[in-house]
Amino acid sequence: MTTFLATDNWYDLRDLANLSREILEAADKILPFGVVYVLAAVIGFVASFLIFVLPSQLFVGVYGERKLIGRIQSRYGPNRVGPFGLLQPIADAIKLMQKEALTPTRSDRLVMYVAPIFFVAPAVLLFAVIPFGPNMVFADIPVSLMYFLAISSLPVLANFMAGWSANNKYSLFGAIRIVAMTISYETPLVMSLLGAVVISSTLSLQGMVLWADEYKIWLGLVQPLALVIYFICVSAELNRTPTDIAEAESEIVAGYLTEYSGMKWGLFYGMDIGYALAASAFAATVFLGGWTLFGLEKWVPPWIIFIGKTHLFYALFIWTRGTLPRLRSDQLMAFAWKFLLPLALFNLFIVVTERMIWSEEGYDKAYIYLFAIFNILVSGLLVFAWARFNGYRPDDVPTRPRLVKEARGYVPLGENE
Amino acid sequence: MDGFGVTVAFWILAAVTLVAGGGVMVSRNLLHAVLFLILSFIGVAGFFVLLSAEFIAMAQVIIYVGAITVLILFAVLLTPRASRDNSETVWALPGMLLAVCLAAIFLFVVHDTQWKTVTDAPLLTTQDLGHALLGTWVLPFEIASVLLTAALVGAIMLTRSAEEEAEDALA
Amino acid sequence: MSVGIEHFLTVGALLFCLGLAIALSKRNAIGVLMGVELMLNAVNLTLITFSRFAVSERPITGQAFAVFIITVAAAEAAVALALAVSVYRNRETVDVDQLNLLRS
Amino acid sequence: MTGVIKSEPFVINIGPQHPSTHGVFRIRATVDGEKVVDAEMVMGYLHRSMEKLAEERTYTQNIPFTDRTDYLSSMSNNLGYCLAAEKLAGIEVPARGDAIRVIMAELQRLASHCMAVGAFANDTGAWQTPVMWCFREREKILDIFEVTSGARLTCNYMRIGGVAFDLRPAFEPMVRKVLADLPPFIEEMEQLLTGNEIFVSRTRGIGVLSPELATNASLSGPMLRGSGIAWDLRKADPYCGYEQYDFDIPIGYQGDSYDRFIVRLEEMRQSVKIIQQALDGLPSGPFRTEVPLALRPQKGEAYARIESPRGELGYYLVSDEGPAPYRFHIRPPSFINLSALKEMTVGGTVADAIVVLGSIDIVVGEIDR
Amino acid sequence: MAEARTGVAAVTRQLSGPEAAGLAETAAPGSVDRTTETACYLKPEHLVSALEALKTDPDADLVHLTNLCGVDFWDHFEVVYHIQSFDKNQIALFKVDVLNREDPVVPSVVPVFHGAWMQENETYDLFGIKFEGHPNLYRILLWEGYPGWPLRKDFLAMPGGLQPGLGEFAGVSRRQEPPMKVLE
Repeated sequence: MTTFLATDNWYDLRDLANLSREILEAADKILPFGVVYVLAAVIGFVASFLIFVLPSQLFVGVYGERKLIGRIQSRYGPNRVGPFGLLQPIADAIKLMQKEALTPTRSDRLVMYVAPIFFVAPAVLLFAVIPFGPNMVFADIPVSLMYFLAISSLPVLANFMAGWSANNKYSLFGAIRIVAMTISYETPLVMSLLGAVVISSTLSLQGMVLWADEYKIWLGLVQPLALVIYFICVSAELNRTPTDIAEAESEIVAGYLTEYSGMKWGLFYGMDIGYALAASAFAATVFLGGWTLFGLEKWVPPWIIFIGKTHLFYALFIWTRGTLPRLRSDQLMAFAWKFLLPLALFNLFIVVTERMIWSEEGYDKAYIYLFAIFNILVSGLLVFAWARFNGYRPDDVPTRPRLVKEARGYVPLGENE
Repeated sequence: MDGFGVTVAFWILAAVTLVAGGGVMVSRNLLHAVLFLILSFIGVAGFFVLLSAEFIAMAQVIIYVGAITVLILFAVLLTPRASRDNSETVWALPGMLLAVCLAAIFLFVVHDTQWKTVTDAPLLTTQDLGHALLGTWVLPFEIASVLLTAALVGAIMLTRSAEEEAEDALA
Repeated sequence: MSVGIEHFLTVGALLFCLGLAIALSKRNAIGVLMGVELMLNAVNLTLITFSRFAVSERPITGQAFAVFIITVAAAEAAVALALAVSVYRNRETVDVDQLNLLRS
Repeated sequence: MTGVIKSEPFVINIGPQHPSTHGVFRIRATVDGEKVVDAEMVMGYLHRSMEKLAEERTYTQNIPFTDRTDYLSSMSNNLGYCLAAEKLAGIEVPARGDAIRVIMAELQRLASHCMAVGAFANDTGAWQTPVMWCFREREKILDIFEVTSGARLTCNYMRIGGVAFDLRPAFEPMVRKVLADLPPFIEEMEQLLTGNEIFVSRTRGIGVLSPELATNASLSGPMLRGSGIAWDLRKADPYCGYEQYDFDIPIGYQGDSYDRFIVRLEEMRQSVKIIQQALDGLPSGPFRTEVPLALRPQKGEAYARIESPRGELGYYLVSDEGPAPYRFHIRPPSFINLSALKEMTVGGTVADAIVVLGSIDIVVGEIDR
Repeated sequence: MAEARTGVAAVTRQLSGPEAAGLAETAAPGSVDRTTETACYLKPEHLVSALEALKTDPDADLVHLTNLCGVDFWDHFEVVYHIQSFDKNQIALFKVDVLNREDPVVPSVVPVFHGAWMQENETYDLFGIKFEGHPNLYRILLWEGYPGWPLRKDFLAMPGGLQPGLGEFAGVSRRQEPPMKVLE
């Protein structure tokens, strides 16, 4: 992958992997066997913490979210701690650490303690396969897409453990809801990603980025329906607001987190943002071309492009959170099974057909643009047709009440003044 | 398979898998047993990675951990008044005896056989697996998909309540 | 220090026997199912081990069989749990030694 | 088959400390899974025995108490009580006083409905955004109250025989500004929520009240109108000269939560219309009749009622010629509107119960008094 | 619309006591106890049937139980019912005397008006008037076991003649003594 970069020199910060490799090679000569693995892990951790986690989780996930939602809600958002309130997330973290971590008397103490740990671990593991740059990927395994899906199916168990162990009815509600919802939404999610896999014929995330670079088109444009379905499904699995029935504040207080406090709650809260960032990074990689930007990555460090895309996608989560009301749990289930899954299947069918045509034409580049235009049109059509088929009639809903001049008791429907 | 890392990984995974499996056996709480089962599944997935079968490992995590255990949890929650103590029947002792005998036979076979092994791992990609599944084994593959569909329909039919059946009969 | 095929096969065998013991001894039908799942896992592990170590023309066959076993396990789990829930609805228990409708 | 054994119904306490009970109100719901099979109201956490306290205060001293019943519409509560006392003592209010009362009551309705609409949207899960938007508009109205009466929430502005002070010079421009700002805001709010498919699907067909049940359960206000009953005391039994103003009664279609919501939105538009007319025709002259401080009405009883934002707010006063009311009874609209809560929630899910509760628009201070 | 319903008055007609009594007599003969200028007193034993008849009677059409409350007159209680009609736009005031102060019992009107559920519970809670036939009579605002009935005039009355109520202004004669001593 050196074709992307002019040099392999350590000072070429367009790919931080160069610097890391130089350090490791130098260290390998002087340090005893095995320590270099630890060093690699430390360097990777520190680097990712400095360039990604700190800016993203604290200043986009917490501060940016609160600020942006504040603007949506016509208020200021945090502006007291530090310049422009930038230190607010840190102040929040300090406050959380000082709080008492309560455990209800009749709870299952062990499970309640283990649940946050079980929740945090997959969030860290998820970033291992995300390519930040041409060489900046910790584990470039050939099935990294599968890896991502597999790891992201783990936190639901932690959520369940949290909800079940607290011995609280609201928590149990939240636990059952999140388990049911994850089962429902995993299916259309995988189906939609299958479309991307079929068209790019790779299971590797790095491979998908390279595919996007080779054909100079984002998979999100070839697979618009898959992108939309992915976004909806992932926001459902991550409990973002239009679909946050598992911790629906106005219904079941805080769902599975009702009995958590202090830093145990803080771990859940922070890692919720972590998962959302991971999902955004995944979407940026698969659907938005990853670290490539049509040649710009040769001059701008690719990891900056990638992080920018991730944050842009994350802004979508914030936007929906600030705007949309919440669906009821049965509506959410029905939406997954009756709407998203058939659409994902239709999409898969179309993609497979396209792929067959494409392979017979010898993988001509022009075809992919044709497919993109076709898919965008057909996706819109499909969504409206299927909504219509499912009985969606927006015009039947009156937005204004009837108006009557005089008080006169019951006015039957149809008798209007 | 040589190498310090591989060896350490093997022993850690073996310990996790077997101890978690034992946890399923001895745990006095059904929910705890399920959690141990998850740990055991993850350990087996680790073995698959160690045996350079990444695809199977990921499938293991997605299907076993992500789907089957969740189903089991659901089943536990849907049977609220059944006993949750994960106790044994009267067949516990004979069953364990049988298991121990079987284990002895297996271990004898494993250690007594002269296995002809390759030293280097064969280069198996996901593509190969795809070709195998849709080439050589296409008939079993299709049968498996039919089986899955049948299981899906069967499970739905089994869990329908009488009310729903009555509603369908009316419709 | 190295690990070979025997090590993996031993783990697989032990896991299988553990699953067998659980499946034979547990009172709760869901517990029995967990034992069966463990056994299937052990079989999978053995298959993958052979696929990795055995001298073969097509070592991928082991992995292909593992895929089939995972499929069958998923189907089996779905049906068995549906059975358990269905039995619970009618008998209000999922204990296997209580299910003696044919005997009495 | 020995019959199907469903999952075990269990009791879940929605409240008293719950984000969506709008105060310390509690529903003891028996649920089967997510489905509510029984709902029981538990209230009284905020009971201050206002009716007893009022028997120990003079008629004028009681006015601040009425602020504290329905603290989201104190002007309306002042008005209702003053009307009852005036009816009991036979006091006429000058025309300017009536007009000021109408303006204040309608401004209060706007402020209260802002709160109701925002909180209702919040109950459906719109995370704080509608409620913040509504608060922005409500603040402007509260500013007017502050300029006029010196207080924002518990205004204590009405007096028996009129109002406490005359309007300030800053009053009219402020009201004009609010009147100019509000219609676009209501339009925006309507587009934001009624144009939202999720909101519509959460509220349509939820908590349906038939007109028969609405009548029989003594409901009033938007609850009654949402069920298609055209009944507004401002039209049916005009007080304070409401008969001079031109406005319409909005009524709903099928009596669900959505209808109650759009009825409230439309009432805000009508209120803007009323304030416009009242402000244009604001008469000059005295704003209050002089009333003795120690008012001693003749023996008798009086029941006066107004259309408060939540429904029919009645005050029943009995006098024994003493300086304090012999009996002081409030007919609290949101207390009585709750009597149909069980009928509306049972059969729905827990999430629906929250939406239904939000559509009733309760104020716990008024329920518990 | 207005032509179709000529009977609708522009202002709510407050029925006087005799008018209300006339309606009640035609709807349910023998149910009226006595009338005053504003109110019509119904006999407790005929209360439910009279209100039921008034609700269905097309002339009365009193369908909406607006207000229900109790009043303590030291020697007896009164339960007050304000009932209104939407179609006729009229409101009537009915009352029931509760003479037995030790064990006040009134028939419940919940079978007729569902809305009486809350208000009767409240009246029971604060006055201790039992509503016979109420499906679930409990202390709705106070807690079970609260000592006494707060809105009764003798609640918190001290032995020795201290009565609850407003103290007098200077120069005004003391309030008249209550008609009967309830507490010693």
